[in-house]
Amino acid sequence: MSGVTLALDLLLGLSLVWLAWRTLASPTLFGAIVLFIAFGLLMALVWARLDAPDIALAEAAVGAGLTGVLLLAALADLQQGDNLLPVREPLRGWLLQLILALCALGLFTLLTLALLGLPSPPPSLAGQVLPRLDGAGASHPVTAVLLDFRAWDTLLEIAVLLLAVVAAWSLGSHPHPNPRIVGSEVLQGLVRVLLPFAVLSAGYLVWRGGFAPGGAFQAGTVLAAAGILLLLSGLGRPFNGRHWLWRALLASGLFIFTGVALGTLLLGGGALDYPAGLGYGLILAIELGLTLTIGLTFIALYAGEQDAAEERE
Amino acid sequence: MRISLPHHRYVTALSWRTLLALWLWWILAEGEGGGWGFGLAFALLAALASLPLLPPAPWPPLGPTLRGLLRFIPFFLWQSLQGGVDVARRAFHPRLPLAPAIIHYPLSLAPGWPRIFFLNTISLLPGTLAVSLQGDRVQVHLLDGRGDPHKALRQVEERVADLFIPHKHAMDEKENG
Amino acid sequence: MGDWLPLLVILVSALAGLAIFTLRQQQHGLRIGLNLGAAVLKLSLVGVLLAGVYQGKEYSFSLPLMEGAELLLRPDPLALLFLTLSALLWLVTTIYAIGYLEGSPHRSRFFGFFSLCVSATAGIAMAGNLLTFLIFFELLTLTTWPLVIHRGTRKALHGGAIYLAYTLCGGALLFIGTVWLYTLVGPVVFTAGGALPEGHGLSEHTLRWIAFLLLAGVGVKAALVPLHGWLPTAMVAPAPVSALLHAVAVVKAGAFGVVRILYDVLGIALAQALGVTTVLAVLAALTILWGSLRALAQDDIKRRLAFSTISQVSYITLGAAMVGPIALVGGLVHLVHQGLMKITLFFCAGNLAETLGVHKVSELNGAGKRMPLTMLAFTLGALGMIGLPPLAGFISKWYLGIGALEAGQWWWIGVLVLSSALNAAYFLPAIYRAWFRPPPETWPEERSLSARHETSLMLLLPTLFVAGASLITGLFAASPNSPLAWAELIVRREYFP
Amino acid sequence: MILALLATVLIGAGLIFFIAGTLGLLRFPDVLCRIHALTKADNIGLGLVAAGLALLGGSWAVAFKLLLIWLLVMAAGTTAAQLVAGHSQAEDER
Amino acid sequence: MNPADLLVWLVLLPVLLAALLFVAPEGWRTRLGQLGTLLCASLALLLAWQVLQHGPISVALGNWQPPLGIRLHADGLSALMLALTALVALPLAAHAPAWFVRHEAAQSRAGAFFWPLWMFQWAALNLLFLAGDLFNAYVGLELSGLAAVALVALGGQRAALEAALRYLLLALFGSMLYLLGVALLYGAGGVLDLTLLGAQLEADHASRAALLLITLGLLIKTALLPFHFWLPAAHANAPAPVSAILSGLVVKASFVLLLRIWFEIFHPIGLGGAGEVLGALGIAAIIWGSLQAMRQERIKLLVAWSTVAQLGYLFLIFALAVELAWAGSVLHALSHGLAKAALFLAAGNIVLALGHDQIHRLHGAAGKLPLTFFTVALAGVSLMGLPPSGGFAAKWLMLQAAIDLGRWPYVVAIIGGSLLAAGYLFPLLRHALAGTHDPRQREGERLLSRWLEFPPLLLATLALLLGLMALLPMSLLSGGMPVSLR
Amino acid sequence: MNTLLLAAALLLLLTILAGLWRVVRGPTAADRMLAAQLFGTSGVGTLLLLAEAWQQPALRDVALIFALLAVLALVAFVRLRHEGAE
Amino acid sequence: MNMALWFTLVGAALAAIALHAFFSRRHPLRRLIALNIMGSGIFLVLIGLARLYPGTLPDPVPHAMVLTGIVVAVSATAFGLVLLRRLARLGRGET
Repeated sequence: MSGVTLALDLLLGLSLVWLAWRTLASPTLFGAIVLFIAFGLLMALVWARLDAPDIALAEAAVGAGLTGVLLLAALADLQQGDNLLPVREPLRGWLLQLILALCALGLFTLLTLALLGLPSPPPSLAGQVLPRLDGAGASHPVTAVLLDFRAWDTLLEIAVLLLAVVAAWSLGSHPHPNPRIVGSEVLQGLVRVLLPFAVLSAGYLVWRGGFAPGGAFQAGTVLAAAGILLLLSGLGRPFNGRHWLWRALLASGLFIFTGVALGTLLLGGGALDYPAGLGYGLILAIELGLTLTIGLTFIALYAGEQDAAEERE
Repeated sequence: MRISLPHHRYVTALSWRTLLALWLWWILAEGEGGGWGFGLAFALLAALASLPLLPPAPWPPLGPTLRGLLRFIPFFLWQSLQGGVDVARRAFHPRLPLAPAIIHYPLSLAPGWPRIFFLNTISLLPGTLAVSLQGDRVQVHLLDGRGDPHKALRQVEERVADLFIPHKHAMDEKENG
Repeated sequence: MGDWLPLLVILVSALAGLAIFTLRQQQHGLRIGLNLGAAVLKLSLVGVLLAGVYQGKEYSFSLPLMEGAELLLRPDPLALLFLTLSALLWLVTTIYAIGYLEGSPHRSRFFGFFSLCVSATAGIAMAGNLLTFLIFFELLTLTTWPLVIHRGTRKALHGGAIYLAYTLCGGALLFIGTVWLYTLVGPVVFTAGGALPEGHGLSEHTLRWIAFLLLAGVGVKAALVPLHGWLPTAMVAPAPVSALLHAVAVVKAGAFGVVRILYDVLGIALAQALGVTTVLAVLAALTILWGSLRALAQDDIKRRLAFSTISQVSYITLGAAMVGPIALVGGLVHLVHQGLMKITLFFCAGNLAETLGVHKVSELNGAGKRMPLTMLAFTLGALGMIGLPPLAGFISKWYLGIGALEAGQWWWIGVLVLSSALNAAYFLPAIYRAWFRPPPETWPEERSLSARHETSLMLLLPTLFVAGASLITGLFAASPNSPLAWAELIVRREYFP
Repeated sequence: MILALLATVLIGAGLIFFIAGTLGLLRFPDVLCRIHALTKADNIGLGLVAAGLALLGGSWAVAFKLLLIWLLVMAAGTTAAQLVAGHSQAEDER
Repeated sequence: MNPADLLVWLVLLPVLLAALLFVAPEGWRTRLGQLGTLLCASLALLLAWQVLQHGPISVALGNWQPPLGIRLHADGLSALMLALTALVALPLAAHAPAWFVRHEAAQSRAGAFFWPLWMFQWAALNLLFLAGDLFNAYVGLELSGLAAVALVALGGQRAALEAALRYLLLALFGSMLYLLGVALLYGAGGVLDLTLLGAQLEADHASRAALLLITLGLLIKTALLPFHFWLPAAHANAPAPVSAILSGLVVKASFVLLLRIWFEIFHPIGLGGAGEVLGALGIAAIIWGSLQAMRQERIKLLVAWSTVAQLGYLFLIFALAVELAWAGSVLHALSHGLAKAALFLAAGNIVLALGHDQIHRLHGAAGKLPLTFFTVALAGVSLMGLPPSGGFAAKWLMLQAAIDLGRWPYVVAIIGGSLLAAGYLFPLLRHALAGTHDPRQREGERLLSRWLEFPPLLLATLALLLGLMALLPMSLLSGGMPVSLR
Repeated sequence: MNTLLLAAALLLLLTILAGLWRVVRGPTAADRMLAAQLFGTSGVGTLLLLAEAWQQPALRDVALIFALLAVLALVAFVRLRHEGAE
Repeated sequence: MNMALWFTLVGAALAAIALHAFFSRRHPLRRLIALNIMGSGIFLVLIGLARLYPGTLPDPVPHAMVLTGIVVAVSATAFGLVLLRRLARLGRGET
């Protein structure tokens, strides 16, 4: 048992490092992206190994799926014709290379020393979380931390998410790169079946998040993946950001979350101090709003605001 | 002749699909109780989402018939197992017995789901891989072009056509006419 | 907070300046009104202050800025000596400048800064502690710089850059010295006999450094050799500005600062003990001689006057550094006298330049015939500078000489005599040319500014006024209301508090 | 016990197919052949492993879930195989 | 309203406004943004007043007390920085719409998107000033960084986008280092709350490594000398109102965080010579930034390099770790915030009015834009640290600290920095003052609207007045002085 | 049984890594794209095995997401690659 | 050696490799990837530390932190990529 586990751990760790190295050293951008996606998938296995299924879920959705698609979309745009993106040669000069290598080595040594010197067992907040789960709105510890004990972080994280969309749209429209219509029939057939199932899975993940690994983020990502597939297969069109309703939907998660925070504040309980008994319901409402927002956000980040004019073209 | 109002058709499809989705929900939840309200809501949502994507045909509500499916599944499983064994045999073989070839196979199946089913199926069967669809001809890649691929493909096409009864009739008419 | 009067004196010209900025070029009347109104108002306020202080009243205004650092305005007799001079000369110079700048661009800007500059000078005069002094000292730099480069020519810009480089560095030294002293002993409030508390426990070494920093800081503005380099190049400014720099504000602020630091910060006894006064006196003497020598070599009138200023202002420093009441009286009274005489000379130079286009000594031939009143004023000023009795300059030099003897440092008399001889050597040829040489057929660039008078009245009257003043202060030096009497009052406080 | 044995056999068989798939991926001469290997062998491999695990899972729901996942992978896999094949073909023809 | 609620409102209100502004039709955004600015600014000033009256205020979010929950904490430092942000925001709300309307190079959408982005930035700044939790601060840093990059990109031209991209990469890299440091600190201390961490941390490998990483990360964001290279391009190519925000406020946020982390967590356990290094880097930044500023030919680049130099002053506190220097440093942050915002807005006005910002082509521009150049001069006075500005008061305090400690190189650096600042600011004024009046312009004609000219003037005046009212911020500060400095 | 399942997972991981060699090597873009396919099936298999071995039902959900998202990556590969790339 | 500790060290190695790549490779796309890998390394350190906690369940606080971190990282990456695409389009003369 322990021998196999040990081998598994060693293999996972070493292959992770190897893959990271290959990814970053890949001679072509496309190769780097492909390997990065593989890296994300391997990461998910490592999270599973480290008893972090929530993160494994998130990594499977993001690292393996979304980031990859976003990177590929960017690559597609970059490689259309010759663009003048500032690409300089790799760092030249042995001295600079040496300094850089020393820096990297230094970071590794620093971290190793620090990590090996940590107190054992390390101090932690786990002892604080677990006894308070009864008073929290969710029985899954990670969800309780995310949406109750440290809900403030999550609220701001959603703000970051919306900010990313606002920021992306402020640059002007970026229609998703024209997909090539190869084998669309087969693909469309798949998407037609997959999409309803993705909606169902998203719901399942949200529901599950209340008491077990899962949650709004993973669910939202699944929705986003479904939406992007819809775009890629040519079945759907990007939404029109000029319409306020779309923007309102994009911001809905943040509205609900801030609404809850300010509502609890105005009711005199202190921000995000859920009234007794309402915790679960409020968290659920927040999670549903977040799922929608996250899903739409990533779609919007993939294929940005479409101008009405471009729509007509 | 059965007269069906469009909205009636949709309501029926929605109900069936919601039920199906609820069953899937139960599967996803690994049989755990609770969350049925939630499940119902999302099952309904999923069913709703499916309506524009898979517009309910007049009859039957799902493309393949149940009878067709029951006949098709064992065939499919057996064939794909064979496909796996075939590939595994070639992969393990020290001399790599391969003779790749590409053929163009004229399709007689109706466009839409029958063709999609066909393409997906042959991609899992021994030695064949659908590469692209060009009009009514499908480009098929063969691991070993030495047999009679057309015969095997014709067999599969018939099996798939069996799945879709109305379409089969359409095909028969086409052949007869 | 305390009394608002000192603050009001500063604000009058500051607010007037800010208001003038907003005026458009054509709002001529309003600008003149504001200018003169503010100048008159300020002069009268100063008059009230003067009367009050004369009666022994003490005014004080304070505004805490930081912990242990406050803005303190406390006009003492020494402050009023300088304040009165600057307020009076501001009025005169304003009138002169209105005439001088007739029709030139950016007048609103010019007069705005002009007023601000006088505010800063008033602040320097009334500063009650070292921090306040520093603040206004720096403000003076800032507000005079735009005036120096006002003409916008390449030369003007160059002069401005040099002016800034010198004065900002000086300000920086003063800044360090000030902070150092504040750090060591807390607020440095100007006190007769020295501001350092009893038993401050500072080493001589530290004190010498601080003294060096402070004196070098003010020394730049006082144009002490070797810190004088900015002054001749700053000559390119319009004549009223030169008058302001040389007679009213900048160099005076420097010389005034030397007196303040020697007497009210370090205390003269300590300064002497540290050897600071000796060094200062030697430097002053060198400056006096060197300035005169350089002046001798200049043909450009304003440049000649500039070097003369370098030399003359150091009389004040010398008087302060000789360590003796009588010498100090000489120095202080020279603050006023030099101001009056030098402003006369600059006004005259301005008149000549504006009316005849004469810029050089060699072009002065027969100027006395063309512009008798201007040249009369010039002669009065120049003779005063040389130290001819009974003109103002003589009084100063007399006191300085007696002071040297009293302090047992007779050798300074040699310096004085030599300097007077040099003064004569560079002023007399000009006077000679103006009165005794025939005028040329055409003047370099003659303009008719007035049909009836030799030049515009706005230029002529202020010139005559200051010339008269320098004559009167000399003639009536013994009267109880003369600058001399006031200087004696100050010295009595310093030496016999 | 028999169940466990059966499961072991199924999983073991599945693994063999996985190995075959990878071997094919490494050994086969061109892209299209490699796609054959990966798609078919791995699909069967996963199906067998899932079947083995379904026996161990001890609940119908889990078994169905495994089946669902397998079907999902299979549908995705065949679609993907055709897409990649089509893509590779298109690149070759240029 | 409960004073503790103010802290929450100060973060949530701008967030909510940002979302609303994003959703609102573009035509409504300016009015809504201005209204929102008024609200947020009043709240900030109200909080500052409350802190002045009653001392520091803390709130535990969701009523979960630290170590489990997250704490927001408003002490004197927070109150001052919040007030600074509000004071910059108010004139900006008047200036920015007018500027974007007139600026042709910025696309029309830039004006519309400015508001939501700026509100996000404001929320992030407020959060960073109030953060009592290390990880919460990380989220704040990311919020601030992303908003800042997007704001830079509003410039729209190639140079702006390139600068934005570079800024983004480095900002993210900085956040990564910071997060790594936080991870190590959590491993070593098991808590994320600043105060609690400070109480229980020991000087072991992990905490030293954490200090190093966090400091490096925040230095990149604050653009201290060797990490300054992203700043000039980003700040100079952004639209003027954005430059004002970035130079005046954003870089201060990471600095304030650094201050807190150093003096509340690490100072008690002793730092060895680390502070000296930062101080020396600060000196180097003053010198190098000023020298570069002197060499620039564009006003906005000059001003941006000046930011590099002025930021150097902030870091002297790490070497002169005494109360006076602390006060001086904070005062400098305040006065620089106001003056730099004024200067960038004025530079933007110059670009609008003249169509360029080449210093050598300014001939007599002061005649055309007297108010704008008066603003430049006033702001310059504060940057040079000349009396009676806020910059002067700050330098006074820093000098006192340096002299008190006998650190003469720092004395020279502080004073030398002023002179160097004069070396790049006066030539700018000189070009503007020199030269003759343009006859084509009618006397008294306004090239710029009042909405463009008065807001920067107000800011510059505030920077100047700060020197006369330095007691107010100092009395606020004395309440929140870190224990390690007292 | 657990050890067996873990060993199986280990083996699957090894096949994945071996397959990655092809991904790194190429030579064609299509070869690289197969990475997603490889993980889509072998990765899911590994996760399912681990879920059973460690009794973590959540890992089956991870596998589900794997399956869903691996398609996305692959589709994106194919659809977003333009002529002339690489 | 403890399993969790091993993975924290792997995280450290990832961070170091990514640091090297971030500065030695110049293409913005690569640098974004490097940042993401660095992020993964950091998250690994955090989760490893969480797993070091001696209990039946790992410490959930770092888990929550990492989830937040992932969202933030992906948002930033997505925005960076949009910026990159915008720049590329600008380079081609499109608007």
